[in-house]
Amino acid sequence: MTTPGTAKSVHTFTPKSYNGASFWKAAWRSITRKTSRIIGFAIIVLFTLMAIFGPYLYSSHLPINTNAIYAPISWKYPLGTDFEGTSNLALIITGARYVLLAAALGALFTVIFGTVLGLIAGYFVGWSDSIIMRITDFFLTIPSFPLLVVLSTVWNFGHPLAMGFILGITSWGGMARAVRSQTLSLRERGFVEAARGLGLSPFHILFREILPNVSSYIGMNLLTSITGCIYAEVGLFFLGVVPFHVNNWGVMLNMAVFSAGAMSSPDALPYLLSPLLALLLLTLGIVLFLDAVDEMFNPRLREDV
Amino acid sequence: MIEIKNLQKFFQIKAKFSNHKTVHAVRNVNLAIPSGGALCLIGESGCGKTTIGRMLCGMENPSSGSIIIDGQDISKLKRGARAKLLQKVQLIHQDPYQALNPTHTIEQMMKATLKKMAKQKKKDADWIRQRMDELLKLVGLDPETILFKYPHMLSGGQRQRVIIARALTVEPEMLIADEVVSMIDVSLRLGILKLLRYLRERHNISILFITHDIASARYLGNDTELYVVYKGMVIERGRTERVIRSPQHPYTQALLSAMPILKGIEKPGKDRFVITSQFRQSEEEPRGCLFADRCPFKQSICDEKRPELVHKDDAYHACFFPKVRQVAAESI
Amino acid sequence: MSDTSTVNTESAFKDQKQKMAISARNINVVYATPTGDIPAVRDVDIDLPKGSITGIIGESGSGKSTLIMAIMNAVTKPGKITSGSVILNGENDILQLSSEKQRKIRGKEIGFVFQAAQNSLNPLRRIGQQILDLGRAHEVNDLRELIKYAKRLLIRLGLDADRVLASYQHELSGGMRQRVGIMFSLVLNANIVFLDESTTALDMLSQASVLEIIRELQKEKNLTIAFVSHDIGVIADLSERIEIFYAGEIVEEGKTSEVLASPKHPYTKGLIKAIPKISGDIDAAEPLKGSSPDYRTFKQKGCLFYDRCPIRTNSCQDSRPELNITNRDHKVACFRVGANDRD
Amino acid sequence: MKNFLIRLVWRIFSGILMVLVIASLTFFLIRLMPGDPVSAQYNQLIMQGMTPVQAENQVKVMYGFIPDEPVGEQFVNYIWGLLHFDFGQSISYEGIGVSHIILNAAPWTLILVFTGLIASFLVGVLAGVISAIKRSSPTGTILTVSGSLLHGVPQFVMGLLLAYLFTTLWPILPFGAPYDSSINPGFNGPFISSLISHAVLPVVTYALSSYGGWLLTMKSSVITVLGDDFILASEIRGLKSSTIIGYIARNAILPLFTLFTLSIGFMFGGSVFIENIFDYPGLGNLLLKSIDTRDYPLMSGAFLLITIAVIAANIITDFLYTFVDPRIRR
Repeated sequence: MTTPGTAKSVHTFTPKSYNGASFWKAAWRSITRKTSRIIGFAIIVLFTLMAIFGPYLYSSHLPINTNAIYAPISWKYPLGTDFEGTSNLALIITGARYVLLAAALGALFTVIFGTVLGLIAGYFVGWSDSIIMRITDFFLTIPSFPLLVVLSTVWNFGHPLAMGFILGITSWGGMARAVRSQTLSLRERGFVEAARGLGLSPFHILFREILPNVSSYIGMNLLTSITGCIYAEVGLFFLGVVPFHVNNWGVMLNMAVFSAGAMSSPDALPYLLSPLLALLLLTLGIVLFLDAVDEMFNPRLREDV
Repeated sequence: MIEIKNLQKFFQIKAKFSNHKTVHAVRNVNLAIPSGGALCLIGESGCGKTTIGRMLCGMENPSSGSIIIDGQDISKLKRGARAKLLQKVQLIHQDPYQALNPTHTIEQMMKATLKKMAKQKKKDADWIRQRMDELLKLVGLDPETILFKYPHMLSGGQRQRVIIARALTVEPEMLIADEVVSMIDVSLRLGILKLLRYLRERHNISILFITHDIASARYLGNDTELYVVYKGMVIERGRTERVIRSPQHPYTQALLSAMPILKGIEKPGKDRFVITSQFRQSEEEPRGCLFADRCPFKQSICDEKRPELVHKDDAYHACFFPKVRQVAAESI
Repeated sequence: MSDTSTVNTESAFKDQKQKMAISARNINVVYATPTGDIPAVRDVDIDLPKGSITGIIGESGSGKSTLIMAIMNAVTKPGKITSGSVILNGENDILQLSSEKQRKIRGKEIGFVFQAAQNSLNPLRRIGQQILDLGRAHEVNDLRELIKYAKRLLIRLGLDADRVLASYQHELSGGMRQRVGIMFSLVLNANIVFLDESTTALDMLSQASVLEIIRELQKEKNLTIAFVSHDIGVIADLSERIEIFYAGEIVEEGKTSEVLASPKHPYTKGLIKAIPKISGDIDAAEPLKGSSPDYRTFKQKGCLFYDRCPIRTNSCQDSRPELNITNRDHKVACFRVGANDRD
Repeated sequence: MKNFLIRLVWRIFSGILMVLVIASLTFFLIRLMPGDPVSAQYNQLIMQGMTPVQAENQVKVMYGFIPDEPVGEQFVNYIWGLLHFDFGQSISYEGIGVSHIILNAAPWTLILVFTGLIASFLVGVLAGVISAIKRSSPTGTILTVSGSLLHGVPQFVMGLLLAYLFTTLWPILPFGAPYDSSINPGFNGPFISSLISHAVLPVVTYALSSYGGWLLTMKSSVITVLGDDFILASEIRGLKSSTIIGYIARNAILPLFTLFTLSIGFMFGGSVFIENIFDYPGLGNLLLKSIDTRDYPLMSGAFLLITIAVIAANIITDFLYTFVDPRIRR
């Protein structure tokens, strides 16, 4: 990408047509611009790898070691052990898959529901707008977590997809409203009207003209709703309202606080803190990586780099 | 090429529970623009000139009256045919900063419509690139230094030229220029006006020029028509130079007198007068002449009856007591 | 500058000081940006004679608004005033005063009228309340009299005074907001008024009536007015003296009719030829070449008008032309003009 | 003023409508249960040797409706009951009306939520103003970073950490239960002091986990208002700096109202965790217990009351906003 405005370019200059490739190159450049963003990106990559390869690193039934109950942090047990002597680190790594997969799916559902409904409500103003907005207001007034707790009695959360779907269903309201208001303002902007005047199809206008202008908001929202979904599902497991099919961080927390009484005995601290640590580290990663996303999607920022 | 017959447009302002207020934005306007011709709509903001422009390019539907393009009344056509016909009329927006998608490069913008045109004309990618370069050069831009840029990297003038080039991709027969120079630097405005004039004379594209600045309307060529609009009604019309040099309607005269005088280059017209009363969006519809409440030459009849647009030698005016007054500034 | 002229200007300078409401000397304002400091206003000397209207014309981005902000010592971050002095009524230099003393001068001695488009009033308080705030800030003891005076001004400006005082800013049209702005600048009897692009956003008729009111008030109260605009028509119509601004510098100044009748600087000539006018032959008009100055042009060493100048020579690129007198008080900053035309 | 009242009536009406919609949703939700529990309970009683009539009354008492009645009829008298503020009978608390139970629990939740809300509001707004004014200095950046990080931490993580810190490591604060069971409740000194000391941890948890939101919004809104034209205009007119700060404060507070409505739902949502961790008998805790014991009337009652509180709070903040911003009041 030559720097703009260099009139005196020496070689015969064939204008580089804009293709996807340079988007990723520019995106990578905006990530590496600040060290804080690199750390954030590294944390996210670490957790994704943990989710994908975690279960393969350990045997399906983690080794129990009765004489190492609540062992202090050591090289053998980097995060100490739980009430059965299994290494907390192993529990964290194997438990990551369910949590992250469900959160990713949940965030995906939220973004897809929110964006599509927001775009439609914002662009095709009229009855479709009022209906969608009534539904959004409905979901927004209900406090989402109590709703989840109530739904937990009906829905079985065995598979991450089921958990993701429910998380998505209950949290797309805010997103839909924000995307709708942005679409409404973009709709009045000249370039949308010009596109209509030039006879471009509504599909082109919605997804080629309006969507790119909203994509930086969507990108950031995708990340924030991942953290939101993680906390919701870990919270559900922590409260114990959802049957424990597979081990994950929420289950660890629940066991630590309610059954293993970690709140009262100081030496059970590592068992309690390791899931909390994992959660906080992931939040830190996402928060740091967030402002890189804004720059990636906004050409105005990207070009001046 | 395009003709309007007593076009009407009124808006219902619905307050939730109180009464409805109807605002007459456009009051039976008639106009005809030959191909390659230019017609200027002059008036203050809120007088309905932009609404007329938006109705002509199909952005808004008239309340009554008909719009005839190439002999066909667009309201009687089916959606597809109507859209095809309306593509011959392209609107150029006032604000060049809003009219280009900030996330697309100039190349992407041009290709969006050219791909569609290429499909219709069964042409290949080379035709698209060749047509793109040709159009950008036509509007005075160098494709090499501009194609890969984003809109925020161009100046106001360059952006307005890109917008015109994009409008030309669908081979329109008419451009509606709605206040296209008001956001451009004063020293560069003439560049855009000369471009519009060039498109008229070389490419037979007719122009509907909407503005509040009479001076810029003169630079579209010598054979242009001038329509003065006040509160949605055409109150004077004729060839541009004639309306400027010998205006008949008091409102046109007030507009011309309000133009600032360039000391040292121009001297004020001898009958120049300034009206200080404020433009008030009157609650109820005035019975008589619309300009009555601000007209310094008003007489009693003006409050009772509303004058219609009448023909007098080669110009039209809507006033009971038309009197030519030398109000426009003359060069020293 | 030939040396004979400096002798007589010394004595002229002394009595001239009394006649000047504001005389600002080598004002420099710099905008700090990540890619280095950009000089927005460079070595500007400007005098506002008492009881006269001075027009400052310049295109968008030329730094004209920054200049009057600098005179008011109100340049906002990232801009900062790096040098200069502003002598008010021949006495103290505003820029060196303590912030409390400066606050007292603003509003009381110097009124400021903002662009019509800007919201220069607090959207959450009624106009009347904001006049009282202004009165309390300047220790006006009889606030009732202040409101009465404000009402008289509003009626003079053609507004329904009681309704305006009771309404909020969003309930006023652009034209009304502009007249309220003028009232605010005069209500404390300031005798120097700065108007920044005050008629740009107005319609033709309300612009004409606002200009008419400014003329009347100026004569009646013998105000010193500085009017900033990019619209040369408004400036030419209203002001007796004109300062032509380009890329942060004054390139030409003098009596308006004289400067417009026989412009010396190539930019002024080009500007007058390029403006759409109601009179004159339309084929003779030519737009200015090139594009208006941006942050890159400010960094050039030589004359900043170089890349758009029809009569440029390569010597114009070596150094920056100084503003010097061609005849009586008509000054121009160009190597190829009048006495010091080099080639 | 006329359409102001009309808007008020319209909002209350749509609020009630919303509650009824949610009520009917929870009603049908129970019907979706895998294996309708009502008839399961009925059959179980029959097996225990009760006559159908006895079993029917027993089930009616437990579930507040007769199992084999047509669903429509059940629905109608459920809604009719609701309108009379009768939420039916609880199952786990033999024979006590649901509305009675939830009304006892509601005050605890309201106290905690609103003190937490006000605490986080004050701390957040103050920190937001400071970090806006000193945004280039280190204090500004520390406040902002702490705000955004804390904002990311969920309530139950915050609750666990605080509970662990202040009860296990430095046991200076009591843990669990709203007050010392040894003291008899009444309007006397020790009871109130123990009430307060027990409430410190939950309120701090609420405050810390949401003050970040206030901080960031207040900071950005103060910065936008500082950049506004009328602030520069006031300075150029020579207004006193105290007046200008008053202008900034009033204009900067507006966007906080929208955040206020959003955070109410968030706070009530959090009550489920915090009351559970600190063992407070509020609505959230009640909701959880009712789910463990499959006490559906109590569950839908608790959930409904939480939603009513959220809707009521939204309506109130909506109208506070019209007093603050004249542009809406037209």
